[in-house]
Amino acid sequence: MRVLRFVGRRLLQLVPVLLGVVVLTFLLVRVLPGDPIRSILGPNATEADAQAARERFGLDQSLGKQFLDYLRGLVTGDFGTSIQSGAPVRDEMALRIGPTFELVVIAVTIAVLLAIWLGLWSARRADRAGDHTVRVFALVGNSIPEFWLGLVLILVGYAVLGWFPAPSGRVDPDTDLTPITGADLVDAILTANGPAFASAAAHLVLPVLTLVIGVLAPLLRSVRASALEVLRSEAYAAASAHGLPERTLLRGYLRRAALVRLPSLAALVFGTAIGSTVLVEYVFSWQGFGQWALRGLLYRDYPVVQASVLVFALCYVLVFLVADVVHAMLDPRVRI
Amino acid sequence: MLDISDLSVVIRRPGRQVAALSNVSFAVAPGEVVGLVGESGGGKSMVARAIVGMLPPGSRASGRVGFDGADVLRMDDAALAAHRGRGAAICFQNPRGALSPTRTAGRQLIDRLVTHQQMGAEQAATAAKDLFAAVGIRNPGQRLRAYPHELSGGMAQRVMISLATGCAPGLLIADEPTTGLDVTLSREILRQFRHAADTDGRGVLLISHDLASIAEVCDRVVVLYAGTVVESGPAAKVLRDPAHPYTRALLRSVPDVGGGKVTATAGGMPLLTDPPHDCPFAPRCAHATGECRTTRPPVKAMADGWSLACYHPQHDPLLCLPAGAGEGGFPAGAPESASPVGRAKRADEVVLRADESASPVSRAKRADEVVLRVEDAHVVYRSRFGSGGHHALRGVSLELSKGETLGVVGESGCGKSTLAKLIMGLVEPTQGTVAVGGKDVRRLSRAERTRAQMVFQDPIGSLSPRRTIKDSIAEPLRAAKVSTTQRAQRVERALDRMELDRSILDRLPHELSGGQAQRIGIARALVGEPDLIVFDEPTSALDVTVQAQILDVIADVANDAGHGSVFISHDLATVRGFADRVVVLYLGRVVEEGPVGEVFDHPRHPYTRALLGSAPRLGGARTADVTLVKDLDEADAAAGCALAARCPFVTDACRSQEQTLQPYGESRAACWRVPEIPALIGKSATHD
Amino acid sequence: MAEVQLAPITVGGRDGRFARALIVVGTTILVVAALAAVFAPLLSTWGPTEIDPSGTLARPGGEHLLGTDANGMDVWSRVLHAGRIDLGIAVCAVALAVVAGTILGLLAGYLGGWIDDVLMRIVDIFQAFPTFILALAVAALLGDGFGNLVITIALVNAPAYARLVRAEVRTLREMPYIDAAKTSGASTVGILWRHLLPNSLTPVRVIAPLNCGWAMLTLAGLSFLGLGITVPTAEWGSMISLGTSDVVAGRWWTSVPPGLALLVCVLGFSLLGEGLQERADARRR
Amino acid sequence: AGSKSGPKSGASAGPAASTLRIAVSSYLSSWDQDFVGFDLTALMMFKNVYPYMIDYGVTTAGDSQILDTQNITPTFAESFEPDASQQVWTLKLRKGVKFASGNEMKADDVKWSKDRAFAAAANVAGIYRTIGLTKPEQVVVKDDYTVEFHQEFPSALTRQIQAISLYVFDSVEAKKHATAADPWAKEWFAKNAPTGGYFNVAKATQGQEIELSANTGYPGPDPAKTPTIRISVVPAAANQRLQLQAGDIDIALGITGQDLQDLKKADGIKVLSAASNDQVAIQMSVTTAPFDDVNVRKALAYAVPYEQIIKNVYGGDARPTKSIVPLDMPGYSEAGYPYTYDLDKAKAALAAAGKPSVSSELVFEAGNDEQQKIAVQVQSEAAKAGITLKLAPLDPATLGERRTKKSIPLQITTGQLWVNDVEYMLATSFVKGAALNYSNYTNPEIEDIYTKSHTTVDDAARKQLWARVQEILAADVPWAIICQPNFNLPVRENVSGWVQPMDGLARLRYLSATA
Ligand SMILES: Nc1ncnc2c1ncn2[C@@H]1O[C@H](COP(=O)(O)OP(=O)(O)OP(=O)(O)O)[C@@H](O)[C@H]1O
Ligand SMILES: Nc1ncnc2c1ncn2[C@@H]1O[C@H](COP(=O)(O)OP(=O)(O)OP(=O)(O)O)[C@@H](O)[C@H]1O
Ligand SMILES: [Mg+2]
Ligand SMILES: [Mg+2]
Repeated sequence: MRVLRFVGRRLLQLVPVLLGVVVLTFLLVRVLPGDPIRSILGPNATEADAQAARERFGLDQSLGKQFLDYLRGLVTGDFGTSIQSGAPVRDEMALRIGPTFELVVIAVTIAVLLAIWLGLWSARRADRAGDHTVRVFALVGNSIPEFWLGLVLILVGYAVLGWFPAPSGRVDPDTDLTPITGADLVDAILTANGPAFASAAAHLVLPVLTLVIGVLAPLLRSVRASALEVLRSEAYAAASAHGLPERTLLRGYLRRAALVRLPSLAALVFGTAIGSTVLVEYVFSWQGFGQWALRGLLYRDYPVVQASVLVFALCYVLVFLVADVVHAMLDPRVRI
Repeated sequence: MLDISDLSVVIRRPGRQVAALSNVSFAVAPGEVVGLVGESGGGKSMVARAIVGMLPPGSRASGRVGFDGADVLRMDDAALAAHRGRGAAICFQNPRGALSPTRTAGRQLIDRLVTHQQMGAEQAATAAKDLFAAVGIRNPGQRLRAYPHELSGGMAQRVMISLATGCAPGLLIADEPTTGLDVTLSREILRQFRHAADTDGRGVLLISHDLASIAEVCDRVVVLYAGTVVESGPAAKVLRDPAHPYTRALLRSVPDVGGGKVTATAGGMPLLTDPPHDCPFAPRCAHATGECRTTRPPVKAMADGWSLACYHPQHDPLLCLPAGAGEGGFPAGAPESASPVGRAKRADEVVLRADESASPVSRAKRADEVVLRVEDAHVVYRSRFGSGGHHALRGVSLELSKGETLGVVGESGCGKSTLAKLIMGLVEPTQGTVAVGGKDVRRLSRAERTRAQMVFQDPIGSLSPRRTIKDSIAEPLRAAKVSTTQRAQRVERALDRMELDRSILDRLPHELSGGQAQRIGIARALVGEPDLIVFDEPTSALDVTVQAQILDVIADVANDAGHGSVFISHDLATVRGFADRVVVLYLGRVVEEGPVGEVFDHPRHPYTRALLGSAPRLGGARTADVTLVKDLDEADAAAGCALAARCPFVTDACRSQEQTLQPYGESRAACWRVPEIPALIGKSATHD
Repeated sequence: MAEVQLAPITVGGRDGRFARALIVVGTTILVVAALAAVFAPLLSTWGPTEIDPSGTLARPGGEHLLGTDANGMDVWSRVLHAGRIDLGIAVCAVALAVVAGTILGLLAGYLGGWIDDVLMRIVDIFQAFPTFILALAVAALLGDGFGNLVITIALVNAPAYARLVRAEVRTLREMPYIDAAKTSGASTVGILWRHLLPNSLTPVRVIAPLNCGWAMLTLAGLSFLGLGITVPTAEWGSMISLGTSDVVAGRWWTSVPPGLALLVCVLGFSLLGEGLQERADARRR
Repeated sequence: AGSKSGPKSGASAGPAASTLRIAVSSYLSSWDQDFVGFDLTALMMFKNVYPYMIDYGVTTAGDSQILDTQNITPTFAESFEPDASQQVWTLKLRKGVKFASGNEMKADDVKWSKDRAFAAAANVAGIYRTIGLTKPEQVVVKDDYTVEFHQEFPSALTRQIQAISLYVFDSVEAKKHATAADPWAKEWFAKNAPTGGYFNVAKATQGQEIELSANTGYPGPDPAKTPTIRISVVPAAANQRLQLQAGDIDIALGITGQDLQDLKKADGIKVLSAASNDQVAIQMSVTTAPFDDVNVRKALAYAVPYEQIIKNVYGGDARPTKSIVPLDMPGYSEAGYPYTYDLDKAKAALAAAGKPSVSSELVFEAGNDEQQKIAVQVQSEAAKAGITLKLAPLDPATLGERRTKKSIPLQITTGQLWVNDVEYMLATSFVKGAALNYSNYTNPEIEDIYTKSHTTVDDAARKQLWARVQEILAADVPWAIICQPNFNLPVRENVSGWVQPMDGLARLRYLSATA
């Protein structure tokens, strides 16, 4: 119940933030130089043609009217029509969010699990060679630009070793996967399509690896530091002074206590990972949300930019909300 | 059972080395309670750690920690695992910190039961409930599911004890189990240990910095100083007729509710890098001779297992012990030593000199100059979300004149600090008024604010970590727009008064000891020559001997006729020394008020009686004529008398009627049953 | 008397020797990189944007230590000169973010109430905004170039500092020394400037180096998307992206050297940050 | 090699492969050719999935086959001929042409499609203006298989313009999705193609892959040779290259520059090469300082390192050109562009302009590697002549806006003329108000010649006019013309039948591969 109240309160707090994002984006795209209409008209179009096109997209209205229309649309779940493709933004977005979300969720989940495992391992061997090695490797991974790392992984994993499928698309089209959510693994499960699942998984390996390598270090550092803090805490000393066995210590006294700070960091990492998918998507021909948003921005496809920023922001704040709830579940001291 | 002989521990870290223990020897037998006392850093915890084989990294230990025939220092991992918990189990110093924050108290206890008593899960759960009940936790079933942060300090300490006893150890080690607890509670907790020794036949090692508080329960006492055992022997002997000058100094530093005189011993405990080759106490010792400074006195065994390491054992009786101690009850009439005139300082042990200007005459109350007037003040701490809040003060009225010192006492959480903040204008009264120097504190200008100054409980924490000492002291002058040169002069004058070296001016707070930092805090309060100084538990974070030194300084400052003082403490004894009047707070209300001698010697309110009764008294039994039931945090104060939930004399009238202060003799108390209470006490005594 | 060497029971640190090593190695890397950037003109014979008329993609060796890139420019010289831009932008951006974030955080944390609410919601808005959209917006509104990338990256990072400082201030303002300052008649500005600011910067000092490394990666990412520094100015990210397909063709020298330079500098910042963090953690314990 | 099954390299001859794989750099933005934006990928797809009534023929140039823009023949149409006045053109449809839906193509489909184009007031409507088609009423249905186009004036360009504009949608199918609010079924078109061209869209996975299958309902000449073509989106050129080398794709449409030179040497891959009419130029705005001074324009023309660009940017795979009129265009004259890389002359020209140094921004398309490299080379040399250039890559929206505002002093343009004729060139690029006249160039004599050319049909007379045009342009230098890069396409060795499209839009129907 308390959790629900907390979530409710936080959701209320999100309203001004999202509204701010909406207003800011709306103004920003319109302040930016660049004409959204010209690129759909062809070179021979006259000013009258341009005006007609503007009318079609309601861009001839006053800013206030445009904004109200946009808001009214948002309330009914209508994000407008893409200027570039003429399709409803909602439909396009639905196809794009799934894959990117799947990629990031899988990558961050793996990174978090790996960080927990390695972090605890490392902390229990603090200041020994293994600990140092793990940390330095994580730092090196964290220092490589993702797009470069992705390319190197493709070169090695696809071109040289031939272990992974060609970096084009997210699933082999021959598997006839019916898109439902857009997240290929999920769709494959929903439609009980075994080959599609295998193919989607194979396509996921390298991009996930790229992201995991990129974000592991901060998570690892956090887990290790917290674990060390716990290991050196009086509470842990008390437990081991009372002769509790190793397994009990690890499970009951170290693990959960060491993870309390992880959720908010994981949320932050999730946020940056979503941001950096735009690069990874490019390298792996992923055609996800980031590429879609970037293209929308480059062509000043107002509805697309507005929708994508809003969704980015929504993801971001929701992930933080989830992190706070998880934090509260992990740490009984947190009052929510 | 436990037999430590010649244990030395040196901790080596790059760049520093600490000789934490040097040739420590003592033993604990089953069923025996041994007290290990000494000041902070004396090595008490180190002994405890050595017993469970958990010395800090980088330690080198020599000697022997014999436990049931085996040597803990030489145990292999398997033997250690069996020894820890089952052999010896520690109750840690800071119970909140020593309980794992993310596991319920019950799970933690069950873990121990399962490990050491080979219980199954269900059996452990019932056993856990019983154990909780055994240490005095009410509603154990519910508390088993509580997380440590949901427990009060006293409750956490009880849980800690249950965890240690849950291991069913041969030896129970309690590291400072009562530090930070209320007097009423400490007594109760200490009884738990005596109980463990008496009923279960466990050996108990009770560690404390405070001799007085453990005096009552120990069979034998070991006194540690700078990692060496200076004196050990039967509790009665060591506490009543200590022979080692350090033990004596320690005992004299403890304020006593009976009005026993506090005598400060100059200096602080040295931090040894190597095992000492001389007497470590020699630099502070009044009786030290050349011999003490060159060779380390050997441990001399005396009668009844009494032994001490001193070339010059003292045998004259401790001056500060009040005459009536030991017979029970309070001495009639204020002892002579409580009056300022009687507080003569012994030249050999006293560092602080009184300010020349302070004379007894100037302490006379000048009613015409009221510096502080609090009228019916209420403070409610609003919670950020939701409704309600914490009603920390509920209608407090005070008045203070120039030259007067007002003592404020009460348990932890009763609103003492809130009162201090209220006076300083740091919290807004939700109702009522506070006037300093005749002006509402909320309407004071920056310069006028400095007319009231405060000395804080946390001496180091109240100094800005990144500003030099000079800066900190000068802060009030800066607000009062004093010129730079004048500022420097006045800062130095204040510093001189605190007997501190000028070299300290350019240091940062973390480079100071607690005692030094508190002197700086007092200097800061004094520098602007304020009309009012509020001391909020200025000594409770300090070591015993340092506490005595600071109390001396404060007594001196309070004597000053230039300003009024409010002295806040949870410990009645510290107030007795220099307050003119005393106010007893309970749950945000004044329950008793009156001249200091009157309140202490003829307490009227049941709460005051209970408080005085549970205060630790050296060398004598306490007069527990009133015992409160339940912990403070379990008491609710909805309507009626605040104490109703805990008062043994409660009636329905108490529960329904708000109590107001009524004059009884020279003092006033908020209890309608005051006249009947002596009789009621007699009745309950006969029932026992 | 036998001396017993005890195995540490609680996990032992050798008192941050590794932390010190991290700090030393990190600092050394950064100092060397900074020196290389500063003295780049002395260390290279070609200008960073000078085109070798004899052709493009020359192999390393001979006149060009690391060969030439697809534009016929000397890779060695460009790698060195790029340090000026990359390190410069990263450090300036983080400095700006620290200043802006700290001011916001101080005000929000100390003043509390609705000011706090409003400021933090603004911070939320900026934090929730995707990086590259902010970058493009700033570039499009202010023009591209060094200063604007600094502003962009600062804008992306400032919210984190604002939060950090705010959280710190909210604990610090409950400290007794703040009460002490108030009772000593200090003004609000005095408390913010003299007491809260110096003390709230402790975590910032630890995070800032890590953040510098991250800023360099962001800059590289922006360049890869074509939103960073305009060609032909030497900048590691754009050099890498110009040379990505060369790697596939076996012409490693166009993108591996800038990639390594970037990696090493980011690693330098990471090592320094990790070391500082470890030291701070050790202090906290 | 990739782990996936797919056409593998190896066998040099064998049965025809049923599937051909092509990599492109981006997914098409929409299937709607009228109302919204389209990119190169989209235009290429349109060419292959929508029935175009007439199209270019094929001719041989050297050892490659190219589209012959001079020879426009009916494909889905039976015939497309003018009446004597050259003002009314009659389109006769082939009978039995089937759309993907199975509906037969009728005159009503043509009418509906053209009405839709007029309604969109965008691309086709814009082009139709040049041949005097401005209103839907000018398209008249005569019977089920006959449609007439009534132009406002006769034009020599009609065939050329119609070749790129006369596509037909399956109106029966499309109208099912029309609503009162959306009479032209715009929303449906965005995601669905009412196709009936050489290929139909078998499956389209948004953003990733399009599978085309040959349209068996096409009764005309040259039907598609390969039953299935898969077009996958691979944005990174390096990836396309790796996949081509691994045999996971047969044709890579997004590879440029040095990669092409490398692939010429790679095993199992051939690079098809053909001369193109792609022009690379720097347009100088004659109305914006400092390029409003002809001497400054000359200075830049002398400062451009032509040879070096051909070498460094195109790996030598480009033809230097000596006129603003493209090579291979009827009327091309060597005397049309007398400027060569000569820094001394550049400085002299600047001096003649009375300015020792000038500065300007040089605009090019962001993300276009080739243009970026050219800009870098030009910047470096121009600096030596005293012309300081600030490189300004612009995203499509900003570029579009600034081009409409005509506010770009200097920009790199690449592209080809869809109609291989100087009149068309003048119309689009050098007369007042022309859409591609980013130089804001006007010259009264050129305007005269342009007007005269409408009615000049005699070849020799036209040639004469064109010679004069080139003289004028040589003197005014509105453009620094850099070169005409060759068209290069890396394909697997088993791919055959490629016809080099002079408009840059691949005609997939000619392609086949041996398995
Ligand atoms: N982990 C450690 N590393 C280095 N020195 C230590 C460590 N723990 C304790 N010491 C030192 O050993 C000495 C004895 O410390 P110990 O904790 O036993 O004192 P104590 O008597 O328990 O004091 P307190 O009353 O403050 O708990 C002190 O000088 C302390 O500085
Ligand atoms: N800022 C605050 N917000 C809410 N409640 C508070 C706040 N400060 C104090 N309280 C509550 O008010 C009550 C009185 O607190 P106060 O600090 O005045 O007690 P105290 O007598 O000084 O106790 P101690 O001896 O522990 O210092 C306590 O119950 C405390 O929990
Ligand atoms: Mg201790
Ligand atoms: Mg307090």
